[in-house]
Amino acid sequence: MAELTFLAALQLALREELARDPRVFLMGEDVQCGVFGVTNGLVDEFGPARIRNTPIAEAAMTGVGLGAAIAGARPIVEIEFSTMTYIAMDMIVNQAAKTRYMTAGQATAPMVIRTAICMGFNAGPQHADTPHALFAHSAGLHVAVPGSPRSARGLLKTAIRSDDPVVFFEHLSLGATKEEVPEEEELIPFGQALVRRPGDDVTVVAFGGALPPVLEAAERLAAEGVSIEIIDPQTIVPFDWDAVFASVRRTGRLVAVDDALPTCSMASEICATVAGECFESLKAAPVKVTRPDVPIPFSVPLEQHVLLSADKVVAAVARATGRSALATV
Amino acid sequence: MAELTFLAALQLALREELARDPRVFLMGEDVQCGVFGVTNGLVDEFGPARIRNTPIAEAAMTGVGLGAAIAGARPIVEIEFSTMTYIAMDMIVNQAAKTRYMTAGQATAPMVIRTAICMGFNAGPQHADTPHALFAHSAGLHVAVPGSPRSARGLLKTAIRSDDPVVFFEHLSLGATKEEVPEEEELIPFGQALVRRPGDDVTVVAFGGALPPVLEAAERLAAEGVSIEIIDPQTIVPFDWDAVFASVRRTGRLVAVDDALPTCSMASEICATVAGECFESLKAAPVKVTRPDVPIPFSVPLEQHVLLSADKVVAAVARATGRSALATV
Amino acid sequence: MLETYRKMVLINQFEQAMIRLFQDGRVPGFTHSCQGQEAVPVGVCTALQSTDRIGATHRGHGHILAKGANPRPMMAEILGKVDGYCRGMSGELHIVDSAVGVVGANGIVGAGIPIIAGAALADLLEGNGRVSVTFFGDGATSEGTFAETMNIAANWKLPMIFVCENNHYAEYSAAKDTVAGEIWRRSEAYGIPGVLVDGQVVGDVYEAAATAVERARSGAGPTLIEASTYRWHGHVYGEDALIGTYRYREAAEVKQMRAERDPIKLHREVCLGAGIGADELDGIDKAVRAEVDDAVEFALASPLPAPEQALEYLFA
Amino acid sequence: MLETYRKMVLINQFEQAMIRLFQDGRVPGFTHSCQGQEAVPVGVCTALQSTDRIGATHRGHGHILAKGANPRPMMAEILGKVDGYCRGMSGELHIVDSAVGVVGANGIVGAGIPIIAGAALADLLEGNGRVSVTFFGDGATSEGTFAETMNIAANWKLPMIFVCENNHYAEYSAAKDTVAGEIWRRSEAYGIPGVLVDGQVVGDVYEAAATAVERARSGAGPTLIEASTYRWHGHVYGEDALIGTYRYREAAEVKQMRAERDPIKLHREVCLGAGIGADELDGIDKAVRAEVDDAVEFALASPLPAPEQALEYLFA
Ligand SMILES: Cc1ncc(C[n+]2csc(CCOP(=O)(O)OP(=O)(O)O)c2C)c(N)n1
Ligand SMILES: Cc1ncc(C[n+]2csc(CCOP(=O)(O)OP(=O)(O)O)c2C)c(N)n1
Ligand SMILES: [Mg+2]
Ligand SMILES: [Mg+2]
Repeated sequence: MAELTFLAALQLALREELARDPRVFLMGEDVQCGVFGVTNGLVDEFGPARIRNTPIAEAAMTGVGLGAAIAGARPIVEIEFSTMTYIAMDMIVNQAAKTRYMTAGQATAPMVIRTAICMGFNAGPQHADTPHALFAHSAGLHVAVPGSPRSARGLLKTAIRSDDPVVFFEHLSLGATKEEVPEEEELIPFGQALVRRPGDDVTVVAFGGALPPVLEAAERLAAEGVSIEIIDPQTIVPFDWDAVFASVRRTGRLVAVDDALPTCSMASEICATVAGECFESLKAAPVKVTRPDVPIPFSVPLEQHVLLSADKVVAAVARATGRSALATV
Repeated sequence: MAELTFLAALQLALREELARDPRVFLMGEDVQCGVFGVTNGLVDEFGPARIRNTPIAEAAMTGVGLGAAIAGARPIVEIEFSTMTYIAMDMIVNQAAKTRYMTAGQATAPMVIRTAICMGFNAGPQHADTPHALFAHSAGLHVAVPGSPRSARGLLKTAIRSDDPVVFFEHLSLGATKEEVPEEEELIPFGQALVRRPGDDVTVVAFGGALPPVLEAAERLAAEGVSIEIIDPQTIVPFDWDAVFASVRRTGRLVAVDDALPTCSMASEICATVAGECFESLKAAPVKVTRPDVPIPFSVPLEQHVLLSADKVVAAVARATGRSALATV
Repeated sequence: MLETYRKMVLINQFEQAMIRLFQDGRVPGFTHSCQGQEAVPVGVCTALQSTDRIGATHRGHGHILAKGANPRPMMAEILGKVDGYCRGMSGELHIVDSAVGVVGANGIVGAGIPIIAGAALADLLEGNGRVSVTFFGDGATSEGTFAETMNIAANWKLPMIFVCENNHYAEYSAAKDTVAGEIWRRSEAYGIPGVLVDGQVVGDVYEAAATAVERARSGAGPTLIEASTYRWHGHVYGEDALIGTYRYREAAEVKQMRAERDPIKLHREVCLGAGIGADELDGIDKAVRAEVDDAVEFALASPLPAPEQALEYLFA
Repeated sequence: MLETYRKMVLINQFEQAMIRLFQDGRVPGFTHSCQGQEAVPVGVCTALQSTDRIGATHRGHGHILAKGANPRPMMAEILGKVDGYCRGMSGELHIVDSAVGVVGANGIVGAGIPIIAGAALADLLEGNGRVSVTFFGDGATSEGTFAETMNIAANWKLPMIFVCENNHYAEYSAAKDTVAGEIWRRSEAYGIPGVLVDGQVVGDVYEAAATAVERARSGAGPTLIEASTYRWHGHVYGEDALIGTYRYREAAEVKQMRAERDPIKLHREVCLGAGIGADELDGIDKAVRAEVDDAVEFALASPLPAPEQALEYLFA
């Protein structure tokens, strides 16, 4: 076991997989430099052919990744910021996601699209979206949103070995978080939730960048005698519904937390599905916690106002245990 | 009153607004021709400067529309098929949607993005998506999904006069549907639901291309003594929650129908929000009806298998009145 | 030369049969005929090896047949049958035969261009000597993917060829109204050689392609070939049902092109001029007709897929 | 000539002040300095009228100041204050002053290009004689929007100018490794004239811009200007904190450029050579310093926006 940061854990996964399989290569803008501290130094080990700087052309570069995947390589395409996946949207949801389906399995698209979520750094409205719901909505993609260093390393390795396209979100707000990561190889299967904290009173589902405020809220709630169970699905497609249902059937209460926009969010999906499947077990209305329905503004008090916080999670848990109205806090 | 088809009603709205306001213009691939029967002939009335054929470049053309809107024009950008909005995704969700917010109101983006949904015509997997949830998720856009000729005309006129960007979906499956449309001008406000059919037993929310199977199901259910209330929100952003809540509080049962993919769909959003707000009123689990989680396949039996149908709606209503498990039928 | 002739006739006959089936109401959806353009895919693919790769467009039957696909599963796919190349999942827009090097067939204009570049990159990384060809229309040159991919391919000296089939129309718009300047000159500024060829003359297409293949295989990088061509039929077959009385090209233009610039007729003359007997060519026509008839029979006899197949193949 | 000098000094002084504030920890997020590139926006905007329009990039302080924006609300925006142009909603990447013709300032590389073309289209439709300028970097030429927009602008003869600020680096990559060929030649194939100018010589930039403005205003269509320039600072100020020991350009290169190719120094020489006294220029320097000090004071004194303002301005 070594204690690694989230960013170092991601780099470890890349290094291990690049070393293991010569078909794996990494491409993206300035990956040789490693803007966020994930890919830096890899070019010295694996050379510029496999750690490939690209022009600024997200659509074509994702298409190039897809074509390389179809032709037998294992590309990892880095799209610098999550908002730039929009430029490559056709390539992701209308091309890569449908390759296997449309060819009835003749062709597959074993590629990973890694992208950074940059909230809480005053990067302004055009650099800070959390578009994971867009990819979860579009059939044919796996969507991973690791919430800790060990998850990051184990999920990224699984993503690279997957024969299906994976969209992989890296929350920069978790960048310096530390966790013990096993020395030996660890592949974390997709669709397998982690109980980040066991509890009895309320099931709280949260993933990725939403975990730190939820974990903080759990401490504060515990001090007040409320015990929440934190379930981290790790991947939102596939989703470990069984884990969530089992917990809700025990606690009878659900808070779904998603640090994204509210409408058609994963928080909505979780509330809807639990309301459908665990209706009889629910003692109170499911509560959804998301950001308010605006982009991420720049200035410090503005950005802080819209970001998730332990306060908002505490309030939601209070509502789930008390009165039964859903609101995006 | 004149009876018009859905396509003719759309054309009427365009003609009226082009005649009313010289700042309004239409641009898109082959709009002078009018591939789906909406824009054909308009060039004879309004000339090629205002009915403007464009190169095949959805990203830039949407950007051009946005810039024209900021500069004081009222562009209507036609994106031929809904899947081609992916190519323009950055321009829609990261540019147009954020223009007003980012400039603190200095600039606005009064533009309409019209796009056709082409399901049920064996157009194959790359031409037939229903991506309205993607735009509903992204803050800053209005999203209209008319379900009948009168709605189409009245909503499109409102969209063109809106000072905010509107994504406007035109279901080709409704193309030949007929309805009485008032001779006089009619602007249908956004965020105002229509009760398409009153009823007492189950609230069924449905919009756009989902309406025909739901209306058919209503007839069949009525014959069996089950009375459903069909609520058509007309626009999904803004959404008329009050209308849905009021109906559910009366019926105690909800079926949310969305002819889209299941995860993070509007059907999920509706189930989640109703479960949150009307928990005490619900007599049974909310039921979600969507397409299965795959693209639209080509061959007739395959496409028919995944499309919505009255059968599937009937089964969902049965579930809502009987047992309490949610499933995407 | 005879094989070139045979392939062109095959594409033409195949599509004639498809159109008859379409008229009989047996083809679901739309059909995009490439009749009139047969010389371009055949000329290009004749310069390729079987392990080389291509990417087809929405007007792709010619590309796929020229690369060596089997008419039987092709026709079955067009009819949405279970013995189709894609088991009816995709239809005529997206026929893929991975075994003969078809990387993809794209319904999204311009989207195939970077995807083929990616195949070329994988081959370059593997050092297997393969060459990839991306076909696209005049209309596709307006999409950003075309320019983006030229820049990438030039930077990385990808072993690929950009083949623009300029049939002078994109749907119902003339290229002269929507495509600025000359297409073959677009690559120059990226340091990629660009050539313009008569796309109705299969020999000319072949020559240009052979030079480009040689260049790509030797590691010198990509080439852009613009082949000037023409389509006999509408954007989709039977387009009048969609566009009514709207006209984007003159009937006389079509008539003249068909009379004077039919690539198959032109190539037949060349063959005859080279001393090949008319009998021999007629024999090819006949054999092809039999092959196509067989494909039609096969496709008609093939069952429709089971409805539940719609839920398969999404994930590995 | 003096006004040109003043604007360049203003941009430079403004950014020096911004960097001091950044070092003091008063600037949230990142700052993209355009020091070293002052001659390009100033040369271009000097050729424009006040009603003409521009679109700025992520490295946009120079664009906006050159077009006539007020340093006070600019600096306030950079600090995220309520008196900023965008009331703190956007920050330094996206400063907009609609009143002086700034259509937008884009954080997404290449995205501003078609947006400015749209403004040009609106003006063309209105027949108001305005001209629009889109600024973008060398890196942005790799985005499809650049090519797409050239095609559109050429077809429609839009009254616009494409100004590429080629500072030879995009983030931490050299243009020679990612941008194939020569940028100014990219427009030729679309029938758009392309010119290369020394972006460190404000007079040269002005001349090229004036010719292009004249052309655009007369209805003859767009021009592409590539201005070769250089940035003194990192991609973002203090980039070493992000990229550690990685080096994408030589310190010696930066040093030499600063010594020999400083556009303000070069222009000062020109002014002196034209007989303007050093005193007069020093007076401008001093006045600008006072103006910038005032802007800093204003910005520091301005309050932060109320947190709830985050929920405003989304819809009209
Ligand atoms: C991105 C995109 N936009 C629009 C369409 C609709 N569409 C299908 S084919 C076509 C015209 C293509 O023209 P061209 O590239 O010249 O090919 P051709 O049909 O002439 O072979 C258009 C606009 C599409 N399929 N994809
Ligand atoms: C579409 C997009 N991709 C990537 C980025 C991240 N990014 C910001 S600036 C930049 C480099 C831009 O280079 P260039 O166009 O030369 O402008 P310069 O910074 O040199 O002024 C990149 C890659 C972005 N903002 N937008
Ligand atoms: Mg064409
Ligand atoms: Mg640059």
